[in-house]
Amino acid sequence: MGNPMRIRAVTADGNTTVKVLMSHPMETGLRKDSEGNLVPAHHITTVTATHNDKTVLTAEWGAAVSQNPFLEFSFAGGAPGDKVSVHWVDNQGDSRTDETVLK
Amino acid sequence: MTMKTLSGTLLATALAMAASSATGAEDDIFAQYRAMFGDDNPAELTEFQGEDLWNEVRGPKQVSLEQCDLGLGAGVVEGAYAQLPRWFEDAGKVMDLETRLLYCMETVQGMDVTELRQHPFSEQGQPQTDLEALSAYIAAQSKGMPIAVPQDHPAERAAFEMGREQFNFRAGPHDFSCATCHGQSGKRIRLQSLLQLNEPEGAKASFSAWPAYRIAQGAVRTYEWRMADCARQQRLPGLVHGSPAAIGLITYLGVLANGAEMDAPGLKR
Amino acid sequence: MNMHRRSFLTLSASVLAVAATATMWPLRAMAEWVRPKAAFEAKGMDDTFAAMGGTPEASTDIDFMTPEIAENGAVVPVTVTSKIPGTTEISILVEKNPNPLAAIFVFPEGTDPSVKTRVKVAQTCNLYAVVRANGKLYSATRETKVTLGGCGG
Amino acid sequence: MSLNQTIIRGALLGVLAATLASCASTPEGQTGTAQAEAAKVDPAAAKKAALMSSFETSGQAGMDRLEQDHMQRFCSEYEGRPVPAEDAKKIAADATAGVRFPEDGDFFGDWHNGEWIAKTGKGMQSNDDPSEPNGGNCYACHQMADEEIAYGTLGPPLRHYGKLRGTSEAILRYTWTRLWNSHVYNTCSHMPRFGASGILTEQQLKDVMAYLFDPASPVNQTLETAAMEQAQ
Repeated sequence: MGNPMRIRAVTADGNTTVKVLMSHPMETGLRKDSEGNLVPAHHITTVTATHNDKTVLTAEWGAAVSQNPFLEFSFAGGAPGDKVSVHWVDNQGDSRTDETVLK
Repeated sequence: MTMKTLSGTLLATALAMAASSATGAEDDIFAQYRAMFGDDNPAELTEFQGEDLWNEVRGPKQVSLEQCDLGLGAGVVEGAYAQLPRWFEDAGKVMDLETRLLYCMETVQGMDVTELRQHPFSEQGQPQTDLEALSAYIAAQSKGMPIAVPQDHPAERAAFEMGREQFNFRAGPHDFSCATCHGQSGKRIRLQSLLQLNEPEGAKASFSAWPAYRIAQGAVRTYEWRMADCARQQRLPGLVHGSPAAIGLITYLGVLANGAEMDAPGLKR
Repeated sequence: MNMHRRSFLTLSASVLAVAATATMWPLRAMAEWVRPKAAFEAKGMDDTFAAMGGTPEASTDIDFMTPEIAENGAVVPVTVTSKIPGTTEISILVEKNPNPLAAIFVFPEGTDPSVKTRVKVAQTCNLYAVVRANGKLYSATRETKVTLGGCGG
Repeated sequence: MSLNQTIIRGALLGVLAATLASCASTPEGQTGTAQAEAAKVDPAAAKKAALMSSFETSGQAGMDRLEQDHMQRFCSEYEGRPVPAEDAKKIAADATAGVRFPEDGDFFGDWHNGEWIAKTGKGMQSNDDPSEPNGGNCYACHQMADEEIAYGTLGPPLRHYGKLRGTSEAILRYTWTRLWNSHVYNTCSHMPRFGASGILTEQQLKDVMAYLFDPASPVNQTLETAAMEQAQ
């Protein structure tokens, strides 16, 4: 189970902007540690964002997304009390879901 | 948890750009790069960890750090970082945040911090140390507050003086001191703009931004780390965490920075 | 995990509408999500484009923002907004990375075809924003310089 | 330690005998109450003790690196201030006496190696491998070849260095001396004493000289020329 994400969602003029910071090493598999051993690839592969039960974004990622990834997108709608949830899965089978409630 | 609005973000970006031109860095070719980050700083993830650690009941004495006095009374974190380093009567010395946190983990929680004191900073790719996470959280609780590093106690003034001397101390095979790179304004090393740290403007920009998320390392680094890594690049032996020279330098920079608003954790190359 | 599965099915249903025009593309090929593995593993721009279904046509209707010069290639902010009607996907490619394809974003109905993220850029090179709209590929290109910022030690 | 440093250190003993004597008698690494005791006895000793307790040997960076020679001590004191003429003269004289020119009289090595030295910032840091050659990190402070845009501005620009100055014996000796020990010309210069302090070997200094003077070196080309030649 990964570390918690930071999700901010702000609704203005009928549109909701979502910003997500995820805690993940995003190792490419090409980096060597201090002993000179290759650090195995470890990166998020799929991200899904939902607004209440509707999918509002899906992303497929390689290892070239930066460490501790940042993602910003926006969708139509959003009302106070609505849930915005973000879920990721990585190549080592780890996953994480966090959510925020619109104000 | 505070929810920042998008207009707040835009304002912050505009302010960051204004600030960079105010410091005479209009020609700073990284201004556009930095502005694109807005205020979305991965350091926030570390702040969260630090907040949990601060509140968590830990150690042989099974208490949280809410019993820890960071200078403004037990458990007071708001504004504490902006007034450190300072003299602590109970410890009988001048301490910066990191030294104080280790002291509290040891005395309040009864934890063995020998290992953490030896290795206060995380290795590349490894999770942040407790000290880094706590520092990020505590520093963030001074956001927007004026830096007010005290010079009341004689030991605080002595620390400032030691820091000032250390700043100019040329040694090692390359004859470097802090002043070699940070004694003039408007200079850069490679493409990196250098702050003049022996006068208020540069010291303010530096002190207010640390701890900071270091992009190169994908991790939050503390002000003690900044001092130690400069010492490494000066070709000096290892700067001991919490040592008189380290606390001295931080006191020196903090006092010069007095009056500036804290804005840490920052975002650095 | 239930929520996860449900959202994937919703997505699959929404993209099925355009499946007929892009049978080569795995995302549209099945009722269940399939990661376009070959595109992520491809080396060089030509092979990557081939794995994505063809060479995109240059378009001025893509707002693509990257810094001209990056202080650190490990984190390069990118912003892409597509003004091409019917945009369903935006991909970000970094020409000289070991595998150019960095990320694909899929936009269901109701989500703005716009995304902001941060990618690794191994060396000075072109970055591509590739948009899929109505089964066709469009692209915008920008160069980002990656330099040594600090003391070099 | 180089011969030059030994000489300077000898001179220092004469000038600052009293201070040094008290420092030398202070055991390294005093802490706590011992420090407080020392403070009562001698503030200089206390200062020294605080300094020594603030550092620890790390990799190749030993505690001996905290021992300042005369120039270091003097220039630390006068940082950001004009240096008294008399002292400046003495530092320059000491520096001049220590300069060693190439034994075979040849100032030039391989500019390709010189380029590597100019661009490499590693060397002599606690985490550097001492078996690897040291870099000179010229680009940290100086503009040199057009093609390298990541240059610093702490030192003067050296673009077209040889092209602008020619290769007279005088300019070669001047440049070699600058690299060897910049304090010959500029007391309390911030530039490392690459020769005098043994940062670069004689061969490496020759390579840097070639990088600065060789007409084929990128330092002496304009970017258009370089691009045209590459195309041919």
